[in-house]
Amino acid sequence: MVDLNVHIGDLQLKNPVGTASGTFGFGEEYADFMDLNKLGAIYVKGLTAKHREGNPYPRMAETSSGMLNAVGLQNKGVDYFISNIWPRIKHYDTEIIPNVNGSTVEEYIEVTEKLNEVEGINAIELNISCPNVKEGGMAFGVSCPSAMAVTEAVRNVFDKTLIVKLSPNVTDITEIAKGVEDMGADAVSLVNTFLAMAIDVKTRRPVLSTVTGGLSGPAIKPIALRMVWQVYHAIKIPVIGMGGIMNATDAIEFMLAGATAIQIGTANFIDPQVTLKIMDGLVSYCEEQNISKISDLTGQLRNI
Amino acid sequence: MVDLNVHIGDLQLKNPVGTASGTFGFGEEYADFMDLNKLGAIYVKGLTAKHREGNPYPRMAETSSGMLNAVGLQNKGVDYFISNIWPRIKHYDTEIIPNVNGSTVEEYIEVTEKLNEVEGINAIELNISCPNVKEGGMAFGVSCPSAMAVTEAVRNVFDKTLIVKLSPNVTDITEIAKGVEDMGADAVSLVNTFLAMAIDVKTRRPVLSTVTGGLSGPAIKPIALRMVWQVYHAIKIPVIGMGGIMNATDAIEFMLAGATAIQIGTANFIDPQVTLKIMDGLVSYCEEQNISKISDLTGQLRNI
Amino acid sequence: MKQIQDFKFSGYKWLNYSTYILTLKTDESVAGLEPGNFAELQIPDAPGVFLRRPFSILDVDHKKNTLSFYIKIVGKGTRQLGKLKLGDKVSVIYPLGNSFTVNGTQKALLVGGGSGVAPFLLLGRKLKKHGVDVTFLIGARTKEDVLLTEEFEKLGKVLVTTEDGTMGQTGLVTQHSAFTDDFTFDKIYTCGPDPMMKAVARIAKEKGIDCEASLENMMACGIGACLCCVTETIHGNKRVCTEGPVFNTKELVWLI
Amino acid sequence: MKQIQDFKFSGYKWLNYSTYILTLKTDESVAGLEPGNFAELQIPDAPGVFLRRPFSILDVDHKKNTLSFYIKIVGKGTRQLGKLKLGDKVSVIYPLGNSFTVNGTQKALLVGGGSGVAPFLLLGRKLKKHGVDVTFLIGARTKEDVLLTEEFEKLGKVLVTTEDGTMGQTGLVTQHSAFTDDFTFDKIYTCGPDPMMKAVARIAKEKGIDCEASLENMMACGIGACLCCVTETIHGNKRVCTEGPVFNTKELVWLI
Ligand SMILES: Cc1cc2nc3c(=O)[nH]c(=O)nc-3n(C[C@H](O)[C@H](O)[C@H](O)COP(=O)(O)OP(=O)(O)OC[C@H]3O[C@@H](n4cnc5c(N)ncnc54)[C@H](O)[C@@H]3O)c2cc1C
Ligand SMILES: Cc1cc2nc3c(=O)[nH]c(=O)nc-3n(C[C@H](O)[C@H](O)[C@H](O)COP(=O)(O)OP(=O)(O)OC[C@H]3O[C@@H](n4cnc5c(N)ncnc54)[C@H](O)[C@@H]3O)c2cc1C
Ligand SMILES: Cc1cc2nc3c(=O)[nH]c(=O)nc-3n(C[C@H](O)[C@H](O)[C@H](O)COP(=O)(O)O)c2cc1C
Ligand SMILES: Cc1cc2nc3c(=O)[nH]c(=O)nc-3n(C[C@H](O)[C@H](O)[C@H](O)COP(=O)(O)O)c2cc1C
Ligand code: FES
Ligand code: FES
Repeated sequence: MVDLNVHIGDLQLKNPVGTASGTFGFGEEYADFMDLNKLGAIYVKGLTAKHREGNPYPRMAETSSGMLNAVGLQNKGVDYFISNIWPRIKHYDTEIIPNVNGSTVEEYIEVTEKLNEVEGINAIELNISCPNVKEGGMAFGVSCPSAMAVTEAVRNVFDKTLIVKLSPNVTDITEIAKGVEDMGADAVSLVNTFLAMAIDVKTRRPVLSTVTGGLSGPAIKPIALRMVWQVYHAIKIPVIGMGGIMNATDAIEFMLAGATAIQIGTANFIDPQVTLKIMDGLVSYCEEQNISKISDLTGQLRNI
Repeated sequence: MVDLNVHIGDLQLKNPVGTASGTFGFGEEYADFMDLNKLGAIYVKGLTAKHREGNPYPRMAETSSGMLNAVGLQNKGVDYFISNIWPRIKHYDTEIIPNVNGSTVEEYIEVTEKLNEVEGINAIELNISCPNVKEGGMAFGVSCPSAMAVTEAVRNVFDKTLIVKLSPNVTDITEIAKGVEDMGADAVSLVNTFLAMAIDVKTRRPVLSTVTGGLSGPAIKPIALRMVWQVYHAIKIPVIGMGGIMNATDAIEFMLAGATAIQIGTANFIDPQVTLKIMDGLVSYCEEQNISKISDLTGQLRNI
Repeated sequence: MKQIQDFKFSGYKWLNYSTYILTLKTDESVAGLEPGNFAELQIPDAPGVFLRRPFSILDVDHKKNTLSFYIKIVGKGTRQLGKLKLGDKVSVIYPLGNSFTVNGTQKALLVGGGSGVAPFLLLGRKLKKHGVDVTFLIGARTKEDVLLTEEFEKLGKVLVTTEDGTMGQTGLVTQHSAFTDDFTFDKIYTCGPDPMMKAVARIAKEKGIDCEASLENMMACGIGACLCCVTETIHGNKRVCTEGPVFNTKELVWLI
Repeated sequence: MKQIQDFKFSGYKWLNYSTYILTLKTDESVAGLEPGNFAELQIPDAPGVFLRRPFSILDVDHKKNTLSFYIKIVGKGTRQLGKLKLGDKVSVIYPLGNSFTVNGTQKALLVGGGSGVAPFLLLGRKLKKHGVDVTFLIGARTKEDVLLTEEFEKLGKVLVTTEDGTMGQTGLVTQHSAFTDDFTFDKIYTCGPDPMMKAVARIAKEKGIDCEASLENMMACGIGACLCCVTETIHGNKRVCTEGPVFNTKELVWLI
C-alpha cells in the first residue's frame, strides 16, 4: 500500500492529484464520468466579487500540443457560489478549493472575506496570473511588489490555507515566489497559462476575440517543469505543480522537480477520466520503485 | 509575379525566409538538399571570441511538438570562422549573417570588431538570449539595462546592419525591444528558445547534462507570435519573427503579426527542404490574396 | 447520463469526395439520446489534432450498438477521421447537449446547409412519430453537395436550393419560394453556417413563429466545464455544449 | 551525396515480438552507401513523435530499389514504425555518417548487442569481399533476442552469449571465451549498448588492437547542423552523425 497523502499548509490531501481551476468547472460537470471523491482536490472555476460575463466568443483556439483560452473569468460572483453552488458540492469527500480573482486588491479582499466565513472551505487559491482580463489578474502576478501587496492583503483576512497561483509570464518566477512566501502564503501553485496568440490567415484576423489568450497543454510542460524546479529550490513552502500534465509520467516529473501536489488542467478535456488514470499510474510507479510514501518523491531529482 | 523583397536595416533580402542560427550550421550542411542561393538569409551558428566546446552530452530532448537543446555555443571561435569557414560560404548569393555571442561585453565587442572588417558580411545578429551558457548569453537579454549596454557597445564598433536577438524569457519583451532600438539596433529578431527542462522518471535525472535547456518548435509558436505582435506595435525598426514556424501558414501568421522577415529553425531538422516549401507557399498565398509585394503583409492583422 | 465509451470503426459510406457517414460500433449498449445531441470524438493517431472534435449524432442503432455521424472534411481532424481502418478504436463522449423541442408543432420546416443537415434525421423521425408534417429545405452550393435526400424523403417533403442551379431552385436557401408561397409552417428548425441560420431566424421572426437553431461553436471540453463555447443570449452567455447546441433564436443576441 | 527521398512501405519481417525488419522501396534508384551509414526516417502519422529517428542501414538492394532496417521497439516512434500499411510513405534522409574502415584487417571480430547488430550485415559482406576472416559475437539477454544469425553464418563464424544461458555461452558478451582462448583477431568492430561497447573497447586496448565502435547518441538533425549529438573525443567534441557514428575507440574519451 502506497501512502498517497500529501500536506499543503493545514490541508491533508488524500492524494496529490487535483484538477486545475477553469478546466473542471465546479466538479459536477465531471460527476458522470468519475467518482469525484477520489480526487485529492478540486480547484474550482475562478470567482470574482460580482457576476462577470467573461470575454466575447471566440474564446479558444487549438495549437500544436496545446490550446489557447480567453474565457476571462466568466462566473456568477462569489455570493452566488456560496449560496447556490457550494451547497451542491460541499458534500464531496475531497478538498474543494475556490480560485479567487479580482481587478483590484479590494475585490480580492472582498471575495476572500466571504469565503473565509464558509465552513468546509479550508483553502483558497489566489489567482494573480489570469492573462485574460483587462484589469487585475496577471498584472498583479508579473510584478513582485504588487504580487506581495495582494498576498499580504488577502493573508490579513484569511485564516486558512492560502495558495498563491503564479504567472509564468515573468523573467524570474522565483522572485515572485519568494515575495509571496514572505507575505505569508502557505503554498504556491504554478503555472497559469502563457500569454499567446493565434491568427487565421484566411481572414487575417486574430482567432480570439481578445487577440491574445492563455496557452495551456503539453506544449508548455517543459517550461512549467523548469519553473517548478526553480521555485522548489527558492522557497520553503510547498509547490503545487501544473502545466501540460497528461499522464502519470508527467505528474512524476513535476513531483521529482519539486511539486508536493499537482493539478491537471487541459488533459481533462481530452479524457475526463485522466485524473483516475494518473492516480493509478502514480501508485504503480511507487510500487515499481519501492516508494512507500508518495511525498518522498517531491524534489528527489538526482544530479545528472 | 509577387515581389518577395524585404528590407532590414541596409539589407535588401531577396525574400523574407531565413534560417535560424544554430539550426542550419553554416549553410553547407544543407547544400546537398537545396540551392542555398534561394534563401533570403542564412543566420549561421553562434560565434564567440575563442573556441568553445559547448556543454557535455546529452544536449537534446524531444518534447510535445518541440525539442530542448543545450548545445551551449560550441564553435571554433570567430577567427576560425573568418579564415576557414567564411571563404567557403561567402560566394553564396544570399545574405550570410553571423550570430554574435559573448560572456562579457568585451567579448561581444571583440567578435563584432572582427566581423566588422570582413567584406561581404553586411549584418550581424547579436544574440543576447542564449539560455545555454553559464555566463553572459541570456543574462544580457533578460535585463533592460544590460541589453541596452551591450547593444550600445556593439553599435559603437559596428557600421553595418545590427540585428539584436531577444529572449522570450522576460516579463515584458517590448521594454527590451524599445531599449535596444534606442541604442541603435537596426532590427530585432525574436524569439530565442524558452528556458525549459525534461526529466527521465526511470533514472530520476534531468535528461540534459545542463538540467535546463532551450525549448523550440511549434510548441512555442503561439507565445512567439504574441511577442512579435507586441514588439511590432512597440518599436519602429523591423522585426524578424521566429519560433516554431513549420510551414507557409505559420510564416504568414508571423508576418501578419508584424514580422518583416522570418527565420526557420527546428523545422529544418524535420524537413531540410522546408524553407523552399515555405517560399512557394508564401508566393501562392500572395497570388490567391492578390498581394503583389510580400512586404505589404507585415503587420496587416485586421481587427477581430 | 453522459458517458465515455470506446467504439470501434465499423464502416464508411462516402457521399461525395469530402463527405462521409462514419459508423462506429460498441460491444456494450448505446446510451439513449435525443435529436440534437452531439458527441465528442477523439480521433486516433491524428497528428496535429489535440482536442476532441464535436459532431452531431446522425443516427443510432440500439440493436446493432452503433452510432453514426455525417462528417464533412474541413481540416486535419475530419480528414484523419476519414482514414480509419477496421479495428481502430474511437473514444466517444456522448450524449451531449440539449435537444430540439417538438411540443405543439404541427407543420415544421427543417432548413439545413452543409453538414448542418446531420441532426435532421433523428429530428425528422421524432417529428414524424409525433404526427408533425415535415418539410426539409436543403441548401447547397451544387448538386453534389445535396446529400441524404433519400433518407429525408422517407420522412417528409424535400425541397432543395443550389447556388449554381444544378438542382432544385437557384440561389440561397432563404430565397426558396417555400418562404414566399403561402407559408403555413408553425416552426422552423435550422442548422448550418451561421449566416444561413441568422437569415432563417430573421424570416421566422418576420413570420412570427418559433425557430430553433443548432449552433456549432468551437469547443474544448464539450461537457460544460471550460466555458469556451459560449454564445450570447438575452440571459447572458450560455454554453453551447450544455445549454445548447439548440437555442430558440428569440433567445440569441444575433445582430439580425 | 546525402539525399531526402520518399520511400513506400514494402514489408515487415517480424523477428520477435519487439523486433522487426522494415523494408522500404522507392521508385527512383537508391543511393550508394557504405557499412555503418545510417538514415533518418520520418515516421508518418506518429502522434507524439516530433523529430526524425535515426537507424542504421541493415541492407540495400539496388535492383529492387529497397532499403531495410533492423528495428527494436523501445518507444513511441519505433512502435509506430511497426504499424505501417501498404502504400504508407516514409521520408528518408540518407546515407548519413561515416563508415567502418576495413583496410589492413585480416581477422575481424564483430561484437554486437541488441539492435547494434544492424550495421554488421553490410560490414560483414564488405569484410568478406576483402578476404577478411569474420567472426560475429552476439550478446543478448535470452535466446529469443539472438537474431539474424542465419544471415551472419553466410559471412563467417557466429558466436553467441545469452545472459540467461538459453543459447551459446552464459553471461555478458565480454565474458565469452573468444576473448580468452588464443586471441588472434587484429580488429574489433562493435555496436550496441554503451556499457557493452566500453567493455569491448577496454579489451581491445588490453590486446593492443584497433576497435571501431558505432555510437547511437540522441540526434536532432542527423546531418551535422545542430551539434546535439556530440561525443567527447581527444580532439574535442565531435558530431556522431557526421564525424561518426563510427569512431576508433582510441579517439573517444570514455572513462574506461
Ligand atoms: C455541436 C456541434 C456539432 C457539429 N456537428 C457536425 C457534424 O455533424 N458534421 C460535421 O461535419 N461537422 C460538425 N461540427 C463541426 C465540426 O466539429 C468541425 O468541422 C470539426 O471540429 C473540424 O475539425 P478539423 O480538425 O477537421 O478542422 P481544423 O483543422 O481544426 O479546422 C478547420 C476549420 O474548422 C473549424 N473548426 C475547428 N474545430 C471546430 C470545432 N470544435 N467546432 C466548430 N468548428 C471548428 C476551424 O475554425 C477551421 O476553420 C459540429 C460542431 C459542433 C460544435
Ligand atoms: C546512428 C544511429 C543508428 C541507430 N540504429 C538503430 C538500428 O539500426 N536499430 C534500432 O532499433 N535502433 C537504432 N538506433 C536507435 C534508435 O534511433 C532509437 O531507438 C529510436 O530513435 C527510438 O525512438 P522511439 O520514438 O521509439 O523512442 P522514444 O519514445 O523517443 O524514447 C525511448 C527511448 O529511446 C531513446 N532514444 C530516443 N531517441 C533516440 C535517438 N535519436 N537516438 C538514440 N536513442 C534514442 C530515449 O532516450 C528513450 O530512452 C540508432 C541510433 C543512432 C543514433
Ligand atoms: C479553459 C481554461 C480556463 C481556465 N480558467 C482559469 C481560472 O479561472 N483560474 C485560474 O487560476 N486558472 C485558469 N486556467 C489555467 C489552468 O488552471 C492551468 O493553470 C493551466 O491551464 C495550465 O495547466 P494545463 O496545461 O494542465 O491546462 C484555465 C485554463 C483553461 C484551459
Ligand atoms: C539546436 C539549436 C541550436 C541553437 N543555437 C543557437 C545559436 O547558436 N544562436 C542563437 O541565437 N540561437 C540559437 N538557437 C535558437 C534558434 O535560432 C531559434 O531562435 C529557436 O530555435 C526558435 O525557433 P524555432 O522554433 O523555429 O526553432 C538554437 C536552436 C536550436 C534548436
Ligand atoms: S466546450 Fe467547454 S463549456 Fe462548452
Ligand atoms: S544530430 Fe545534429 S549535428 Fe548531429
